[in-house]
Amino acid sequence: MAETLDQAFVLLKQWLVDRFPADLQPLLSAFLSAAAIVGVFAGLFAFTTWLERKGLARIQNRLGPNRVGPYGLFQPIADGLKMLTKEDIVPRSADQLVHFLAPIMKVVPVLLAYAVIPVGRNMVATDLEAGLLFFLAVGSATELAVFMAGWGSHNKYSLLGAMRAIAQLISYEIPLVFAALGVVLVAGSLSLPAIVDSQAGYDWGGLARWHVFTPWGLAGFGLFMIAATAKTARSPFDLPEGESEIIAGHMVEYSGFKYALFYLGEYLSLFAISGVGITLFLGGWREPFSWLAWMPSYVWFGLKLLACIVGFIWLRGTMPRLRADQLMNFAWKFMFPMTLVTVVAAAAWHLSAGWNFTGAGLWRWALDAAVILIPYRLLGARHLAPRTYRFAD
Amino acid sequence: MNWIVHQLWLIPALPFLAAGVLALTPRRQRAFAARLAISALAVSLALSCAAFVATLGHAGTGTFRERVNFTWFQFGDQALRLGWVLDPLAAVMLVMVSFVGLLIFIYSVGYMAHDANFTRFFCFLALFAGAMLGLVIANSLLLLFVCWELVGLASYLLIGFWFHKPEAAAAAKKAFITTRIGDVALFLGMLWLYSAGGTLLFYDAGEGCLENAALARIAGPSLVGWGTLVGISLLIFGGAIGKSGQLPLHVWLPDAMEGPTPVSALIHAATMVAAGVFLVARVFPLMKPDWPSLAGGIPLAGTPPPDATLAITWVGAITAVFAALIAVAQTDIKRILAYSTVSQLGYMFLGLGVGGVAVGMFHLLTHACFKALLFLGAGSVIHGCHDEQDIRRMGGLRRPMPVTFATYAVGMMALSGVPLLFSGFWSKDEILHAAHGWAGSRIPFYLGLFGALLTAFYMTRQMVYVFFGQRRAASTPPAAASGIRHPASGEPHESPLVMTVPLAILAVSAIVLGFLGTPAWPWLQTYLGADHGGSGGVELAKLLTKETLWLMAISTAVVTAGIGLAWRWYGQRPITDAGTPDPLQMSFPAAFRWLRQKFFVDEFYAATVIRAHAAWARFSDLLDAWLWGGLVLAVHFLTQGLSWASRFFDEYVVNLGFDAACRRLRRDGAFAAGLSDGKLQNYLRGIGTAFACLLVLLLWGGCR
Amino acid sequence: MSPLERYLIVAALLFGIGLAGALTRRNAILVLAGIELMLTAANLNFIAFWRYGGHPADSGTGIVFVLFSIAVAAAETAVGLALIVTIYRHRHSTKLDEFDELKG
Amino acid sequence: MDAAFLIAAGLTLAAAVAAMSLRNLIHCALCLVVTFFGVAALFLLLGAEFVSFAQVMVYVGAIAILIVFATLLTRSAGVTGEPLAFQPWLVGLGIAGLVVGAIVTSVAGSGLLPTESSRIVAAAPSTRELGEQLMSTYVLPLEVVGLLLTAALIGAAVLGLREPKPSTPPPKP
Amino acid sequence: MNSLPWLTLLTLVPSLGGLIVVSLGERRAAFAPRLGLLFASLTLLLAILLGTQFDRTSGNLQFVERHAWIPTLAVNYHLGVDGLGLLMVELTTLLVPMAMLASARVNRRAPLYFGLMLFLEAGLVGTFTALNFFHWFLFWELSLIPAFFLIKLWGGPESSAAATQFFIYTMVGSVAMLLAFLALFLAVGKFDFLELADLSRSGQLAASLNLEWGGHTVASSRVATLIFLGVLLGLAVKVPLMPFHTWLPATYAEAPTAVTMLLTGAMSKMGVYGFLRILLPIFPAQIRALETPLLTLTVLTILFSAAAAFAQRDLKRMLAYSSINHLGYCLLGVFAVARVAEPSPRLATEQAAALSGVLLQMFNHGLTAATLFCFVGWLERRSGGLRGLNDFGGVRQVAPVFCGLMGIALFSSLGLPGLNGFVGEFLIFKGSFSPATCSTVLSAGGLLLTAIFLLTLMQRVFHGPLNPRWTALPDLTWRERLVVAPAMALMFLIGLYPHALLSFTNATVSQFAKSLRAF
Repeated sequence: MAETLDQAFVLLKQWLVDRFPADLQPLLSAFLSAAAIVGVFAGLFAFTTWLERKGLARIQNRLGPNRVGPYGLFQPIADGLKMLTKEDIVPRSADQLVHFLAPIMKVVPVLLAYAVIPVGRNMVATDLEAGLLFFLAVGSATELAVFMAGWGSHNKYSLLGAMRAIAQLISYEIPLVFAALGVVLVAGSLSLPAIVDSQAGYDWGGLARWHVFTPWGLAGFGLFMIAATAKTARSPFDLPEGESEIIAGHMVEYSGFKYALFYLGEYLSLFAISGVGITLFLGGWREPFSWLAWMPSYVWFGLKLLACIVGFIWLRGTMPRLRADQLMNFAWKFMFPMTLVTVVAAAAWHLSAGWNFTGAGLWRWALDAAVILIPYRLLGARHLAPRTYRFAD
Repeated sequence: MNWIVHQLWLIPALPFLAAGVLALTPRRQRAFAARLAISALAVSLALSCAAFVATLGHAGTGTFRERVNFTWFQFGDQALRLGWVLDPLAAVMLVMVSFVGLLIFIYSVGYMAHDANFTRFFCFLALFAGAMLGLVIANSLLLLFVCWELVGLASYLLIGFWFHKPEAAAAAKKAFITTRIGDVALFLGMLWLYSAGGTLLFYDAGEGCLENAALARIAGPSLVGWGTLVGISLLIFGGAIGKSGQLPLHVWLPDAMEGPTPVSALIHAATMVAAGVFLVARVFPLMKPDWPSLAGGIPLAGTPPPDATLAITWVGAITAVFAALIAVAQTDIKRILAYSTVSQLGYMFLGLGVGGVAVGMFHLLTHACFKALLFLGAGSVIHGCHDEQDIRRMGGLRRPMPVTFATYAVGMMALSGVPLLFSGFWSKDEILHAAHGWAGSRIPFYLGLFGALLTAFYMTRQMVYVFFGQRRAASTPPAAASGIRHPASGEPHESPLVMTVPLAILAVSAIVLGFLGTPAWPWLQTYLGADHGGSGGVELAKLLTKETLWLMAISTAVVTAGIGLAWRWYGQRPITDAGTPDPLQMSFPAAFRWLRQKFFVDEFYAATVIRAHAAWARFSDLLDAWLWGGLVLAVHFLTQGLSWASRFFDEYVVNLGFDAACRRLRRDGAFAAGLSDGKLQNYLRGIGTAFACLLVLLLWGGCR
Repeated sequence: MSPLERYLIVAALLFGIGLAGALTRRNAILVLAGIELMLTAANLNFIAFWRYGGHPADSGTGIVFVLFSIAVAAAETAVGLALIVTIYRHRHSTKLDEFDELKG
Repeated sequence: MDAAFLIAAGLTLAAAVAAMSLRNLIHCALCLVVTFFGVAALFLLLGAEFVSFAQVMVYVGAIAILIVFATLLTRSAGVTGEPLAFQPWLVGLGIAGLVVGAIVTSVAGSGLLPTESSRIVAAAPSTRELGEQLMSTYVLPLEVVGLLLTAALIGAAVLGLREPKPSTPPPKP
Repeated sequence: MNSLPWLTLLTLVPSLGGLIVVSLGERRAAFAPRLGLLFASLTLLLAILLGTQFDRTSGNLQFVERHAWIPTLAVNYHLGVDGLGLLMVELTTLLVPMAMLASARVNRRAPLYFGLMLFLEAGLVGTFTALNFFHWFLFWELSLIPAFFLIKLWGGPESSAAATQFFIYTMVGSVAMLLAFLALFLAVGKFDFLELADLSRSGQLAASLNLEWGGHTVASSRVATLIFLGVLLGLAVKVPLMPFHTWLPATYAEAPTAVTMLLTGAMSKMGVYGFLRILLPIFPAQIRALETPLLTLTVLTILFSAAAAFAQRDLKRMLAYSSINHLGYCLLGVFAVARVAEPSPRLATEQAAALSGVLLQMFNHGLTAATLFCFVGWLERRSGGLRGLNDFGGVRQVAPVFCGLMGIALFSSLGLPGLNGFVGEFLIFKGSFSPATCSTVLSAGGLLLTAIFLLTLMQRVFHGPLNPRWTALPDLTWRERLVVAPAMALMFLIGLYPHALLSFTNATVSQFAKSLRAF
């Protein structure tokens, strides 16, 4: 029963596909997956906008949306309608084509990225062997979209925002990749389903063998999530769109549906990167304890995703924005070396897997923690010392 | 096996333990220190007596010899074994050392009563006693060597006990280094023995190095092997020379008198210096191997080739006379005794060389008693005279110090060999008897006689100076810088009981001990395993053989002559003033100068050996500073020079030609340079064209 | 036309386009871009030969070579562009034909 | 298959032509991106999945962005009246044509290339095998490339540093 | 790898500790000594644990860690210890905390100082555990750098020159050794000591050293000799052997006391260790061929250094020469061992004795010399920088405990039975006597010379009338007594019960001797 429930969607899709002639079947299968992804995540997007507004309101001691529907639940629908009906304004001096293509360029790669994320047992659109690489490659197209938007709008703020954004995205892409590298090293594969499989099994009587439960995994997860926050330009790394400085950055000249597309793209990439983070460190769709195995895999994935989203919202509500030089220093002087260290720590963990003497587990833990904590202490002591102020000269 | 054999290790271990405890004892625990040391040695004495008794039953029936061997450590897959042995030789030494030692310990309580480092003193004494006892029971040359070095250390520490006196510090160093010269020889001998014989154990069920199997293995039936044996023996004897102050290395012993008097008595008269004699006695099978049994029936030369006893005899005889001569002219009460000790040790070696173990050991035992007695007496005198050591400033002490006088007189007569009653007579006579019968030469015998004459002479001289005549104290007593604090009284006084009682006991034993080895009842000789052909009972007839009587008569005459001569010169005309020159000096000024200056041996060494060593050191240092350091510098300069030359060559030879070529090249180059106009894309075009041309050429040029 | 030839010709054309750009454009950045195109064309050749022409024994050589090539291209672009930017700071121009200090 | 190839190749070539010929440098850069995507697609068609993704990541994610940045930093995006081409541009074009002609003729005329019938389908190595090869057979080149990249990183950073101003005394507060 | 990587940990702990201590910075400099000591003690603890886990019955290498590292260059990460390595590791880890305690009053840049100490320890431990030339050499050089800076920055007035001399000397030696090993690698393609030794034993090494030079074939034995000389130079400078020793007195005298303790206690052992680990197993034939000059140099080393020590007026220089002298005995043992070729059981005993003696002597000398330098350092501190032979006198009156304990160390140094020095020297001499009689007899003279200058030292410094300048010289404090207490205890322990130490090396020695004879 539980198994059927777990595989409900897989079976459903199989059943549907089997109705059609064999020639069409691959195409149809892909189409169905894509449709499911678009449908589910667009819905999630709508829900998340509501959740975010509600959550922020709670944090800021306000009420948030409360007029449309119960608890303002229909607010996203109202917003969507408003967006669609708004006038689509294109500045005269803008580069028309580029300006038009930018939002598309933003959304399409993000949707592509979902193709490799396993959202449940046997629930991945395509299992690419180099899936993680695919995800990262596709993710790098975002930068291009940002640039196109910024440059195409022919607006000073747009361009400034775009440049800031690109600098940030490139800088944080490296820690992101390196944080993921540790997992790849341990799992021995770039395929995301394989990475999920590498976290199968239980330790200490029922605790899942997720990577986050190791010293390097914990550090890697933290670093990955920080880098993800920066990659998706969310607070406290939301400099590219800092309202008080450069209005909305590269999106300043957009309105209506195009703006909505950007908005959609941002949230979708947030989900996607959270999904990858979950897959890499939190065991993907796997349950945390052996006695919870009865719940369907996609539910676990959804729960984790939701937890991540809530985390992001919480973060946004509590953290002030960074300064540009702090952002860069943080990326290059802390994140980058630390992610390198996690790779080393992961390697140490991997190499010490064969230990089998008494107390090996503890030793392994101590060693790995030492490999991480000592550089952390050193980096922290040097670079995060009391801040120095530099003035324009 | 007897229980005592197994527990024999306790005898040295107890004093060692006491020394260890005392090393950690605070300085003010004086009573505890004395009690601990004395009781430890007392128990050792009791055990020694038990051991002695254990050996007695077998006397005469063959040698009693029990040993316990154990593994000290392993190196590689080999084991190094040590052990201890109980035989008559060890047993009498044990009793002697612990007995004399105990008395001297007790005596020291009085003598050192006022010293600040009292505790330390007993610590060192106990260390010495332990090491000496360990030396005696050692069944391995290595263990013997270990203890040998440790007694050396104790001697060093005790000579330098008043280390604030520069002379004491220097004397301590001199003692250690001089004996170490001998020790190096002993060390090498030990190594040689080890590699030739494969073991250092003396007795090991037939496999020990003193037993015939090993000796045969070393010697082999050849003269080379015999040479090896003699070489080893001589090296070991070298160690004995150093420790026992024999001729070339005797210089340290008189200087060692800088130590406290009980130390002189114990270490530098009775026990440690005799360790050399004991060593030779212990390895006597090596020193005088049984030639026929080693030759293994192979007909070699009929008479055995010379062995190490030859050297021992001569060294002993010459030292005996040499040191006695020096003693004649000395004025320091302890130095006279020190030279006397050297001389008497020479007698012992002479005895060993000509007569074997028993003869030498007999004299060793008697000498230990009466020389300890003399030293302690001298200590009592010094004590009573407030640290005065110059005999010229004493005199007339027999009245204020009657006990000391009486006991000292016993000791003096024993040493001089006054006939019949005193032990020295019997033991010295035994030596002379053996020397007389020695096949090698008659000269050692005559030397021995001359030495006996001198001994009697200088001892009488000393007695007269110290106890007879009148007091000749200097107006100002010498500064009491030695750390000893006496109650301030100007007049000499008798020493306390704790000092005089040991004197008395020693005096008794100095007399009694002689009767253990008279020709009439050679108990000791039999006990030690010498073949005297006697039955073991008292045979007065032996005393009355013609030869014995004759020899006794000669030695009596000699002794009488010595005493008489000295009395004539010193006793009849009382010396009244400390500044009066010695009568002997007035008669033979040149000879006396030589004797007073100890034949200038120290000066000779200072001018040769010590200076050579200093020069060698200086040379080494300079070699470092100039030759090797200079070589480094030279390499440095060489490198610099080479680089300079290379630069010169480059600049003026190579470059000159190149310059010409370059000028031409530059002219040509200017034209070529015109072709490159700096426009990047022109170059690119060139490359592209060239590539296309090349391709065309390759495709159609027939380059298959 | 075999598949391999098709790819080779596409690569040749790509190379030619890159070359043409590098030869004709004045802007240094575009010249660099042309060079990138040429490199990419070469990479395409490698992959094509790996796919169709290769020896089965060394299954990864072509790919590995391309990976290295990509890395080298990245390094080259980074340094090249940095140079261009530096030159621009001094000369306020990116026209290649204006840089001819090195002429003989 | 054929259609896919034609689309990809056409897109690539067309975008390449555009990239090399457009006036606006930003447009050129964007077209370059399309070209790179096209090549990546060709790689995919050839079964080199890993290389394809790497191509996208490096060329699109890094190189194209760098080019765009450089364009903006050197202010060469603006369209000016100056001639775009290096004169005489026809010569350059001619040489390029010559090279292409030579290559194409040689490719088309070569008998050495494996034909379709004799083609060998190379067993595509998995990513893991690729990694293992990189770490064993090609470890030395890998190290060298790492070194090269480090050197390029440092070099580019040094070049990009603001040059120190000629020493002027610091302003007095 | 199925157990804890002890040896990696042993090098890792001090290196990490060094990093941490260095990063303390000036503001928290006060923690540096304590933290440094903590890490050094941790290492010592590890080393002791290592000793308890060590299988004494086996002469094989233990705790072996072996991973391929750079297969192209035949470089493996290969660690392991036998009795020899273990002994050295224990010695090093013992001396470092002692040296740290002895240098508690460093007031300039303490974090750097203690960090460098820890790095030095890591380098030393690494050298003593490495079995592949590549990282062995890495550690070998790595230990040089902290030592250089320690001498230069915290040393006496001439320390800069001394440090440079030290560095250049050892560097020249190292370069020679590196070249030699590269030549070896080119010939046989191996860097691993064990594999090289195997090749050497089977004769393949000699066979593959043929060299074509301009049409001439150079005999392989010549090439081998050349290579051997290169390695020898590197090791001889470190030990040092006679003509390469002039760096040592200056360096020891100028270095801060604690560093001198480590230099003499542990670093000089690297040379002898190299002789045992590299030269003897790989080049026995060459040693045998050059036996006479080598032994001559050794004897000269012993005699000259002992004599030169007597000529010194600076206590540290005196002890430095005494150090050379003592290591000369080690070399005597090593060369004597090499001379034994035929498998006679009698000579097997000699070999075992000499090898055991060399190992023991290494340990003993490290212990004793370090302790002595420690004492001299304390004396220097008490006298405000004076350490001339004639600057003192009668010190024993005011500082009896000091003199007593230092006296024990001095007597240990001159080889008094009952203390540790004797056993080692006895075994060396015992083992060398048969194979190299003449050299041994001459070297025995060194025993005498040693006694002379050490006793002179005692006479001038401890004894005689008290120099009025030092009436207020403080005696040893309890802290200082505790510092030397373990060393003192070990001196007595080894002197009385050498089995405690030899039991670790016996199996190694047997196996080593056997393999050498099998050559």
